[in-house]
Amino acid sequence: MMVFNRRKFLIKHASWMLIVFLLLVWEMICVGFNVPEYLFPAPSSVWASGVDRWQPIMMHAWQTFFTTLVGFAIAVVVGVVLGVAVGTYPIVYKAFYPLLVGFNSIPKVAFVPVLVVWFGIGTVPAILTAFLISFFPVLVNVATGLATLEPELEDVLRSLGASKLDILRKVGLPRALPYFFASLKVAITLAFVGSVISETVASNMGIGYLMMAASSSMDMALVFAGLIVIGIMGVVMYELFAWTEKRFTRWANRGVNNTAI
Amino acid sequence: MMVFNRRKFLIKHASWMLIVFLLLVWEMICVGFNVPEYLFPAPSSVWASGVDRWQPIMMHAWQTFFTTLVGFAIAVVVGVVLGVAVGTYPIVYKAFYPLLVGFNSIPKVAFVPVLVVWFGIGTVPAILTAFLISFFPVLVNVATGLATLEPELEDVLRSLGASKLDILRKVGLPRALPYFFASLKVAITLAFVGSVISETVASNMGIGYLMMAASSSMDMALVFAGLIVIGIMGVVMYELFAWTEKRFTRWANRGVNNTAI
Amino acid sequence: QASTTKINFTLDWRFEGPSAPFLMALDKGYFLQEGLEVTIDSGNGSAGAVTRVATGAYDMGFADFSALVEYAAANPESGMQAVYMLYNQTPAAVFTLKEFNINTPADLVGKTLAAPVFDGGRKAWPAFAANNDLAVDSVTWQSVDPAIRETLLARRQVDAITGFYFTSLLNLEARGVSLDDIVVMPYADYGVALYGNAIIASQKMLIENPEAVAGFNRAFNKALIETIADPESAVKFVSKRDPLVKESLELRRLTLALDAQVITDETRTEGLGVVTMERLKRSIDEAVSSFNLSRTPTPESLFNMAMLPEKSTRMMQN
Amino acid sequence: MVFVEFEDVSLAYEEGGDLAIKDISLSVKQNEFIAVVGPSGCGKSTLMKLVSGLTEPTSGYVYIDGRQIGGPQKCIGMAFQASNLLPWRTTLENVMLPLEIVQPYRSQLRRKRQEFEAMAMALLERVGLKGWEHKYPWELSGGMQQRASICRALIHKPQLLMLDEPFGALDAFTREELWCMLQELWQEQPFTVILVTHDLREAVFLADTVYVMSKSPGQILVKRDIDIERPRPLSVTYTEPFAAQVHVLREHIGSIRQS
Amino acid sequence: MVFVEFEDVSLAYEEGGDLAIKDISLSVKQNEFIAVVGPSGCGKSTLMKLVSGLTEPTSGYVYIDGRQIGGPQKCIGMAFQASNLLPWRTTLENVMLPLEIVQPYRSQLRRKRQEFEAMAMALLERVGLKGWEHKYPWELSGGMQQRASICRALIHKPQLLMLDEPFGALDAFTREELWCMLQELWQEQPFTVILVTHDLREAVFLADTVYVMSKSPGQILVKRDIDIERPRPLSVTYTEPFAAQVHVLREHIGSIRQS
Ligand SMILES: Nc1ncnc2c1ncn2[C@@H]1O[C@H](COP(=O)(O)OP(=O)(O)OP(=O)(O)O)[C@@H](O)[C@H]1O
Ligand SMILES: Nc1ncnc2c1ncn2[C@@H]1O[C@H](COP(=O)(O)OP(=O)(O)OP(=O)(O)O)[C@@H](O)[C@H]1O
Ligand SMILES: [Mg+2]
Ligand SMILES: [Mg+2]
Repeated sequence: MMVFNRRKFLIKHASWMLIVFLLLVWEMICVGFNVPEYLFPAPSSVWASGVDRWQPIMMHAWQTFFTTLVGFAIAVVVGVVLGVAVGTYPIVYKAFYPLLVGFNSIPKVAFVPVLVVWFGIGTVPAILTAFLISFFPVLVNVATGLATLEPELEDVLRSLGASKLDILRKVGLPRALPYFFASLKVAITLAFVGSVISETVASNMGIGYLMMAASSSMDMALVFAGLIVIGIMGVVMYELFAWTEKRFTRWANRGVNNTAI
Repeated sequence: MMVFNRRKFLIKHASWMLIVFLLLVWEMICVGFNVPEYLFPAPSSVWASGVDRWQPIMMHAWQTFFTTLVGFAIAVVVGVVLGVAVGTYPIVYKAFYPLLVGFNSIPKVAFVPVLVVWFGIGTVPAILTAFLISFFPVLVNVATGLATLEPELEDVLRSLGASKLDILRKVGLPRALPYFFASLKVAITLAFVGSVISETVASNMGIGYLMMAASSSMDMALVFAGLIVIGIMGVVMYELFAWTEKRFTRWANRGVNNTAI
Repeated sequence: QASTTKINFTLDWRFEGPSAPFLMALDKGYFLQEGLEVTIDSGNGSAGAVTRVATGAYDMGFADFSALVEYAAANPESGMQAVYMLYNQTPAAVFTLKEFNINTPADLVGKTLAAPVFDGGRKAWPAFAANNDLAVDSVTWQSVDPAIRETLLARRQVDAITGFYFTSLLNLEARGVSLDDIVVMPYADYGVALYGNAIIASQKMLIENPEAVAGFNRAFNKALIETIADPESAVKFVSKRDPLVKESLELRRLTLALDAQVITDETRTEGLGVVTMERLKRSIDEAVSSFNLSRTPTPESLFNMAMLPEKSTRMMQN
Repeated sequence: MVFVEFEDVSLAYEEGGDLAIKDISLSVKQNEFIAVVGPSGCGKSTLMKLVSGLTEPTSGYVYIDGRQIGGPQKCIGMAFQASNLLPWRTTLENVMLPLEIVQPYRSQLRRKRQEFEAMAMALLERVGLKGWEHKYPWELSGGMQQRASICRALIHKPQLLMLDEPFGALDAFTREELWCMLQELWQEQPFTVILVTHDLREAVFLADTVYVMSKSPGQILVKRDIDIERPRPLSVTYTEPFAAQVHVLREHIGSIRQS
Repeated sequence: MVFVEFEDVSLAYEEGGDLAIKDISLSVKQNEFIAVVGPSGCGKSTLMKLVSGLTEPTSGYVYIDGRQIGGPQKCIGMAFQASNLLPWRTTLENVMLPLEIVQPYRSQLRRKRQEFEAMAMALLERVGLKGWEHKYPWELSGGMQQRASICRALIHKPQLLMLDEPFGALDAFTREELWCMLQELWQEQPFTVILVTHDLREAVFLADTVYVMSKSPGQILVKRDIDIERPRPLSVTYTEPFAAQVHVLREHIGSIRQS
């Protein structure tokens, strides 16, 4: 019983302990090898800098969070719609998929200047960049989830004379949910990357701008504080998805140890 | 019969026709709205520029292709290994997943300077960036594929007294293959993005460098030629995966119209 | 006030010390007094600023004059013009370390220099080389992001770098290189005639509302004079706009820029913001040959003297 | 009044491959109860798929209610051989599925959800699944899953009910109870039934007509009318005429195996 | 020589929830052939899972060969109620699966692949699947899948064979053929068998001992030895003693339903 509880305790708190451990290692490396601050600041100085500039960091973080969420929301909608189209219609699959893959191999940062010309600098290009960078994983996973639907389950609905749309709603999408949630985890991280990158290129606001400004005033600790804030926001969003996933895909995760997912 | 063939024909050639169509639209918009070349060059001038600079483009493209493939290969290996760990051990899942999500929300371009200082300018940072940016989708999808394994199938192996490793090899991984292939499509595009971005930051070679050089001399047609070469390489890699996928996951795609996948 | 004119203005880079006069003019209402409603956005390099103004996304901007030359050579009918030359000399410079024993341009032969491909200093290297009797290909270039070139020099991974005088000097200092160890070869001191950054205005603005452009210049000029007189208080407008900046650092950047780029023999006699047509022509020629341009724009087409404020208002009090 | 009609239907799963069923012609009258028996792999499930329009014949025609089938039909209730319950729905939700798809229930679902749920619960209780309504399919035993899937086929009172070995995983007593239930439902409000089974007693007890299929490729070998009068109580299964019918069918199937 | 032993075993799938089986004690001798019968949902499949170590009892102990079970066992062949063939493997590859896992076959697989494949082919032929070896499971009919899954349980000659309603989807004749095949195999080289079935004739024909389970939560109600002498030809099923045994069991199960 004792052992069992310890294992549960470990699993529950593993995340924190690992973070603390990694921070310690990082600090030790920085101090031990005398890594110069302008290259890779130690966590302690990152922390100091973060506390020091708490207010502006929060303001910029809020901006980034907002743009990311909007871009991500658009990406999810567009990704699901295109994913459904690609996963359902062979002709769409054949016609669009290669193009989409080609398009997604291109760094989105190349489009930011064009977006700026059309929409000015600031929020809109950041939202669009976040969208452009993050819809593809959703699309691919939804399409794959639909394409790998067991025909037996589809037949259940087909035998009822259900329309294509009904089949999609009642079996296609539920079956694709595990795929969808997996893609959300990837997409949200990419959305953050997208909005931050756009902000570094064209914005007066947001963590991306903060990082550029900090690095041009050679304040690497602040740059890293910005990075860490982004990371934390990513984790928060992830936890949200993990929680939703747990509710919606229990059937798919029934095989795994309860503690796992 | 006639109709059937036309449909098949359409599906087969949809991709090319769409590309030609899009190029035409693009050309027409550029010419019609008089979009200035330095903002968004027309396909004709991109083509001219590409033909003109064929040799240097090919050289740089080859460099990018190589770094991308190496980075991508590492990413696939690391992604699968970590994905297996995350999908199999609840403690790894709890401990590492949030951290990984946080890490992946950070633009990898922020690490390039550090990589450059450690590994010098050129190929190694590009490979590492491609790796860092592209392992995460593989990890997430493999982990999800394993976590959603039907316990019934697992039981088949467990009843034979199979070891965890055996179960993984004989059911876990085959069952996760559709997930894996979906992630490859995302990962390869990210790998291209990663190496190109790293090249724009610090390299004397590769399409990323070419684009920076071209844009610094305001030769946007060449920049776009570079982008398109990247896109084409992405499509080539995608076709490779699609072909492999077709061979390996026929069982999962059995429901879909033959022509689809 | 009857009606105000809206002006979108883009800087060449982020809010730093040298943007103080712009922000001061905005904050103190000098633009408003001229009937202008100005918004100022940070930028992403001179080329980007030129493109932004060229496409009409912005009405006016602050960019390297050479970038304008390059742009005008490729797009003769764009009609964009510089209207106020803030940096009388190009801020580009070669930086190296004392310990490398590089003291004259001739010592650079065979060395490795790091800079982004779009760096002003790197692009103008042929002019520098020509003025100092070096072959253009006598050095090896290493392409890096602006953020790491000073790091590479500080870690002795390259022999020299090119960069803007006031930026690279401070960056090197922040990487623990003491001022005494640094050798600087400003392009301007080695015969390069290139002008530096100027305020540019779009053709549309210049044709439809030249009065607004002139008003912008007047307001800016007023702020610049005050900035030169009292940089300490001027830099406060930067930190007010962007709380992230370190005031002390930006103050140094500002004074470095003012001392080296703004206050020169030419501006002392001719006044701030102005160019001399003879040097402008040389500057354009140098840019054209350095950048390998196919056309040589005329000086008159690129700089609009008519927009400058009264000369008396442009003279610095000593 | 022919309801389902097969006209020289053949089907090969792979283009140019072996035939799964070959030249089948049969007709089912409205409200007739037919049973199909035959050796394993002879094409009984394939026949079901053809009726429901899930697959198209390679040659020949299938008509339902006089119209040629060009895709899935709207008036059908089908219990598959594998129960095919949707794993993300509870048993009750699985049973309710047809009501979400088929008219007129579909458009009434919002208003009458309570009523429909009660209907589904009553049906589940009849097959002995009271108390399991809110369990997921993977929490049910094999026989329970099968019973839930029968409920799903019945809930929307289809004109044509198709049952593919619906009682295979049930013990003899549960099975007989469900026979009686099915017969009652059918007599209360008649509909057409096609039943695939391996249990000859089941076929004889329930059906008006029994078709015997040959080994693969499946053909109809024998059509046999069961003239035992209705309603048939369970006790009829112990009577002589019943045993005789079963025996005849058994002989037929036995002779197929020899050939 | 007891091989499998249950000691007061109970199991609840959810912690603190309803018991699926309750206080089961039984022992199976080495090379004994037992059959378990009982109403649908009474816990027969659960019992199988406990023997094979796929689930752990909530209380009580299960021993195999004298050792307490602490996880999946290595000497077992199991045919699941749903055939659970791996969809990415052909029928032959599915049948070969145990040889890739279980020693000593595993280490010999490289050298003797040809031989093992021939073994698997022979077994498939015996259950009537010749010609289907290279088809995927989803290209087989329900009964064919079930037969393939029986082959998978047998291929590695396990010490303990567990069959969960293995013949449910087969027609009477195929079923009887497989009865005989199983009996032959068992007599050639004896092993322990636990068979779950709903067919009382099957239980009586094959088993040494038949256990009757109660309604959920499953308990052992009756243990009945079948003393018909071996080998039992198919014709024995028409004899009086056989019919009597079946009848008794039927009565028992019938009485369970009343209660
Ligand atoms: N999806 C499929 N692809 C290819 N062949 C198939 C497919 N489904 C069935 N078959 C083949 O068609 C034939 C008939 O199969 P069917 O499932 O109709 O048999 P059945 O009469 O229902 O058998 P059972 O009683 O075992 O369920 C078999 O030979 C089978 O292998
Ligand atoms: N995975 C599970 N989770 C929760 N409950 C389960 C699970 N599997 C079975 N049960 C429950 O345990 C009880 C016994 O199920 P089991 O599958 O052992 O029945 P069975 O005797 O095999 O029935 P059948 O003859 O219908 O196959 C049932 O009430 C069932 O609902
Ligand atoms: Mg069948
Ligand atoms: Mg069972």
